[in-house]
Amino acid sequence: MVTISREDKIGLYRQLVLNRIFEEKTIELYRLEGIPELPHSNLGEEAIGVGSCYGLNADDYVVPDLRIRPALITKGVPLNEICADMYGRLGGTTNGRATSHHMGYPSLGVVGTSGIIGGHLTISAGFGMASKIRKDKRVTLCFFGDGGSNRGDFHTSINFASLKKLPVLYIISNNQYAEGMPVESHISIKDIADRAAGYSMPGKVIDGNDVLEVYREVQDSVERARNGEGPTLIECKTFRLRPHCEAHPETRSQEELDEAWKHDPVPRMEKHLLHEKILTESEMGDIRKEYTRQVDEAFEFGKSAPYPPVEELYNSVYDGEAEWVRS
Amino acid sequence: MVTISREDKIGLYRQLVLNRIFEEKTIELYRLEGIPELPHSNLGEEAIGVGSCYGLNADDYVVPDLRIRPALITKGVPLNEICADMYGRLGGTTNGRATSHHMGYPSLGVVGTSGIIGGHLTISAGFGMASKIRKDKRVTLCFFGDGGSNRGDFHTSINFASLKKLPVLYIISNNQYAEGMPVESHISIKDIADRAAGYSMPGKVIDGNDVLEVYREVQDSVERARNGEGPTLIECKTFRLRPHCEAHPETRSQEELDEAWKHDPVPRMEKHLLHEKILTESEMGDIRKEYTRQVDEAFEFGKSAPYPPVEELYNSVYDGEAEWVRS
Amino acid sequence: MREITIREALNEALQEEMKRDDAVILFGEDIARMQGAFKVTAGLLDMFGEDRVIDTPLAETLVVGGAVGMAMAGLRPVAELMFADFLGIAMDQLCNYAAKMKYNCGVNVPLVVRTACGARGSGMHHSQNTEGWIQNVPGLKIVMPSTAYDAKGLLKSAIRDNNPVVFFEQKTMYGLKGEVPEGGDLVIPLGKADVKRQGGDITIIATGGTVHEALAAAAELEGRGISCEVVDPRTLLPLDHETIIESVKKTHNVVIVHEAPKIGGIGAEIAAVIAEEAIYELESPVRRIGAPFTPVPFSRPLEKAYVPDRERIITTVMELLSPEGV
Amino acid sequence: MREITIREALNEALQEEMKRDDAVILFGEDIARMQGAFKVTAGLLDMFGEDRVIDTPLAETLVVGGAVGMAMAGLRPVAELMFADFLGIAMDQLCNYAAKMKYNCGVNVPLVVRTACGARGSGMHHSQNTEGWIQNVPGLKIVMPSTAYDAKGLLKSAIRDNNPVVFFEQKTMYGLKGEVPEGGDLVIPLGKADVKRQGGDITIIATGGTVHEALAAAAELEGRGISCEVVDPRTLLPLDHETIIESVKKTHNVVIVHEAPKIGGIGAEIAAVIAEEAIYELESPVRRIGAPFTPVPFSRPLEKAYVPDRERIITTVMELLSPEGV
Ligand SMILES: Cc1ncc(C[n+]2csc(CCOP(=O)(O)OP(=O)(O)O)c2C)c(N)n1
Ligand SMILES: Cc1ncc(C[n+]2csc(CCOP(=O)(O)OP(=O)(O)O)c2C)c(N)n1
Ligand SMILES: [Mg+2]
Ligand SMILES: [Mg+2]
Repeated sequence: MVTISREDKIGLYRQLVLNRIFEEKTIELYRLEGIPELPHSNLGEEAIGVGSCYGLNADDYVVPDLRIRPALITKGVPLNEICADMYGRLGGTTNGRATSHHMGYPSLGVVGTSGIIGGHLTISAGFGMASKIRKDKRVTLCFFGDGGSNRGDFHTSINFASLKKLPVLYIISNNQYAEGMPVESHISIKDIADRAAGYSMPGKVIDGNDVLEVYREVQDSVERARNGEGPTLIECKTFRLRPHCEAHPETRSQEELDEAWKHDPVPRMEKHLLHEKILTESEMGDIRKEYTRQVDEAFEFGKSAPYPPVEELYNSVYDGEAEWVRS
Repeated sequence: MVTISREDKIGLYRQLVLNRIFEEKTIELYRLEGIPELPHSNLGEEAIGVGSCYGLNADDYVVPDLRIRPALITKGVPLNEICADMYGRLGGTTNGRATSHHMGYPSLGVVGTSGIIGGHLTISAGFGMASKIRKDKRVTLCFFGDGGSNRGDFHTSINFASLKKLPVLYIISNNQYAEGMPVESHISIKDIADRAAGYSMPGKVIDGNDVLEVYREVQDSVERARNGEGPTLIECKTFRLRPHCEAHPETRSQEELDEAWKHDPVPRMEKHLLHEKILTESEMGDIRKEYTRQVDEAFEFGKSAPYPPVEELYNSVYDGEAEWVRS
Repeated sequence: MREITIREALNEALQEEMKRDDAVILFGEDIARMQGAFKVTAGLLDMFGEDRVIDTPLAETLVVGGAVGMAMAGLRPVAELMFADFLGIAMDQLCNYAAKMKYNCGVNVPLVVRTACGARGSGMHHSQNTEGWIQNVPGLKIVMPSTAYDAKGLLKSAIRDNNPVVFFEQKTMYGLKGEVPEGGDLVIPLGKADVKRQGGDITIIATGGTVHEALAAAAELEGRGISCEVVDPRTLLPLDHETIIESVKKTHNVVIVHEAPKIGGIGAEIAAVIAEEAIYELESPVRRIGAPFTPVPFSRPLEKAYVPDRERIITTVMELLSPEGV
Repeated sequence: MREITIREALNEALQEEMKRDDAVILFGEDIARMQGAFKVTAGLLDMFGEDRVIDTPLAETLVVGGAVGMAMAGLRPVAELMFADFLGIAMDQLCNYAAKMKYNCGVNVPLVVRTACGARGSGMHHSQNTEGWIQNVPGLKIVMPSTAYDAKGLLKSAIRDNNPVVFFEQKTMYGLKGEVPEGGDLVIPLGKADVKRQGGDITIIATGGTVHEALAAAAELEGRGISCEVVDPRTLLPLDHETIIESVKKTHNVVIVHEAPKIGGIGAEIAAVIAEEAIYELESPVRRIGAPFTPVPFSRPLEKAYVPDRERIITTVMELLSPEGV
């Protein structure tokens, strides 16, 4: 098992804080003045994306789903570009053609995905296969939720990945809900990771709110994958602290939410750092301040960037000239 | 566990013989003079369809795949109609519109399926759900192969069936091949039935060449299903003794085939009946003769029935008048 | 007359049919407890219980495949695909199963697949009009209503129809109000177009949300002395040739409008039918207005430019009727 | 010149492109050891090894989805869907992923999906022409060759194209021979139609297998004094308007033929384009010939009646050109 250095603990913490501030800002702005891209908040689930991606190589692939923005930010996607995409402005990754929800960032190995949940599981097997063919030692991290794990692509993808010993990690954020459906109402087994056994591959259930555990377990499986030993299914137990999206009302009980807040990954990591005397309260305050400024600036950038010209609509449908898309 | 009466053993044996003769005749006729519907032989796999369907109620549902004709014949589908469908003639179930491969026979609970393998798994969950809603105590038997189990519908269907405790049996004929692919090259686990554990439902691996075992195990799970205890995944190990279809050459080794023939379910059952003194050699000879005549007559019927008039092409696309299908 | 929203009209249709016939059940993601992403199934769980309003896991192959099985078993399921974009996941179950089983074995598949279509600020994966994906599939019917009245009457017919019907609901229109009589049994036959406005100079054939753009354009053009007839096919499969051809014979000019991309859309079929059956009646070329051949863009100004609107209809009509220049 | 079958032409194209570019890999069910259901990939496993000719499990979502991933990762996969009927299973991966990822994130998806289409005695689930299912999907290209020469040149182009291309191979034609030069680098640009026969009285626009029916009809009609031009679009998306319109301007009459059902097929788009761009050129109504709106029947006489053939083309041409009666 990986041991984690002081520096890395600080690094992980910084990412947690950055992502938390980004989420809080998103929620606040949406409530105050709206954001064109409807936020689906990952508040409380940050440790999964952060812990998974913190130790990756620059060229490792990350195949995200809707609620795993922390993976992207940890991979290094610039906040400004995310914000510009959220507002449909120039300066983002697609000049307003697409939302930030399923953005790709090829130079950082971030694979663009689809709002149609679950299709990216077979896509991930393709990335793994490409790495196997090219022997490029890259690993692919495929992120999805408990709900997404119900698509048939789960079955077809992990069967193939296990057969071919592909360097793919399937990382589930089991946040106990898929929209309004509690997990026990849509999945016929308690631990989704137990399904791995049916594919002759390792499955692990881990505490998705413990960024150190996520980091260690993912790193462990990454090493396995890089060594050609094949895929792993990692189920991170967590909790969706916000409604499915910011436009929805909260339908769950206050008790349930109160209980869940007790496991908030951010204070938990703070307690650890204080206890280990790695950071002081005031250093943590400085980090929060630093990121609050950065996040504010990013949103300012996104909000005030110009809208794309209508011409942009016709770009990037096809590679090469395609006048006819104007039809 | 069910005990099997002498009469039922004879009944099971008779079905085995009937199906074996039907297959042999099909193969012979195809070789000698061709048959419009390309045969995909179940030779050597008869015990699965026979053992599964022998004890069903008349109104139980059977959702077949391509190679499970013995299930249909055991359910009671008339041979004449099967043959007429194989030849695309009048007198079959669809007057030539469709092949016998995916025929339905509603009055016997036989559900029409698709040549696009695996789609019938979610359909089966629908039948199970209908029975649950209507509390009609029917069970649904869904048949598929090792290859078919790789469609995503496997995952989505059994998850739902287990969640809702649907009265559905998922019965796999694992005949070691999907076209040219040996099972270990396309499935990442030795026993497919082990996947059931990942859905909190029972999975059993049984000897698919032992008609008595198939009968007992299926009956056992049928009872469970009828009692509202939910689905079972039953993997019947068997072997495809013929090439994928009669138009293909044999690509496997003679040793492999010789070994497989040793487990032929028909002589195996004969040995049992002789040993238990349930039937004599000569009584078995009589049964064979009886069915040889019946099968010959059925093929005669199929071959000599008239072709449908071209008008038939436009029928049964829609319920109700639909002149416009002629477009 | 009483005015209700399309959402309410659909909800009433479901309610009435569920009361009329125990075999009608609802099946889909988040339709029971959450009442559907667009609240069309509001209240129905309480009214009819868990056995008739059934939540499914996130698995569209199951939503459609399971519903097909129930339909073949004799129920009359109304499946909900949360977004029309998800049709691609369940195309096999819909096009190779539902659409073909009657031909295969004589069994009816009385299935309705309701789904929400159209652009509304959500980007390429939650905005498509996918009726064009299935217009070449024998065995299916396709319905796309544009008013509360039609929505109610057509959904009730679709549920009673013994064939698989895909029912497209434009998501921008759920809140649109229109007259719907209280009580009675409002049933509108499938396969019948509706003339939404009478006119003499040009026929605008429009579907779904664009019907209202066409009506707005017609009102505006009236002021410029051009009298537009607006025809809403309502059922896209089968298409009502008679009403379309009759209108073209009356006006001698035609514009076809839909929100899906123009190339390969339902407008192609409509244009082809006119070119086959009424070509000598035309005094100007057929013109189609559809979205450009691009995914649906997210950014507001791009989406606005993408979706065909009254301005484009007006410009096109003017070009056609005064070819020397608008 | 040397004559080879379409099967051989496709095999040569794959071989040449695999030699030229290591990134080209093949992916599909039974394509390696078994060399494909129609033997198009014969010999390629031996030549290029297991890392480039890859057998997959029976899972079309994986065949297409996996190939999309490889393409996004920079390979140039050629996926094989054993039958075009199976497109429905993988529509999400194809239409919502492959087709949209460039718009979504700027990444090219240089993917070819080869698939066998058309009726050949196998019944409704192994006989369909499903190009109509995807003609309304921005981001895709669609190719359908009719000769060995075109098959080779178009497949090589499709592989080099940076966009997802769906390549339909009519299964009745795999054994059809045609002239293909030995050696050289035969590349035919996508998006260019081919005039397969020059003529002055009427244009027959035909695709895939029906091209040969059109040519046979044209030969027969020649004897009756009618000179037919036969245009093969070859690429259905994007469609070559120029060649089509030019031919219509020359002959002033047009028949469109394809094997898919007429309603909502690619012929609708072609007819619409003509009705938009060349209506004043026409001396007779546009006519489409396609299959009836039924699943593909199994029985021989029914299948024969189903598939559009030279007789129907001849009758239609005669009706159009001598409207007083044939
Ligand atoms: C294929 C598909 N089905 C349904 C939806 C609608 N939808 C969006 S998010 C969501 C819930 C997903 O649940 P889960 O995978 O657990 O992710 P979470 O939202 O909990 O992060 C659903 C049903 C979708 N986008 N795609
Ligand atoms: C969806 C789909 N993919 C591929 C095929 C082509 N095909 C027909 S039978 C077959 C093998 C099926 O294997 P299995 O399910 O094990 O059944 P078996 O043939 O061994 O009885 C294949 C690949 C098909 N008909 N449908
Ligand atoms: Mg969840
Ligand atoms: Mg098999």
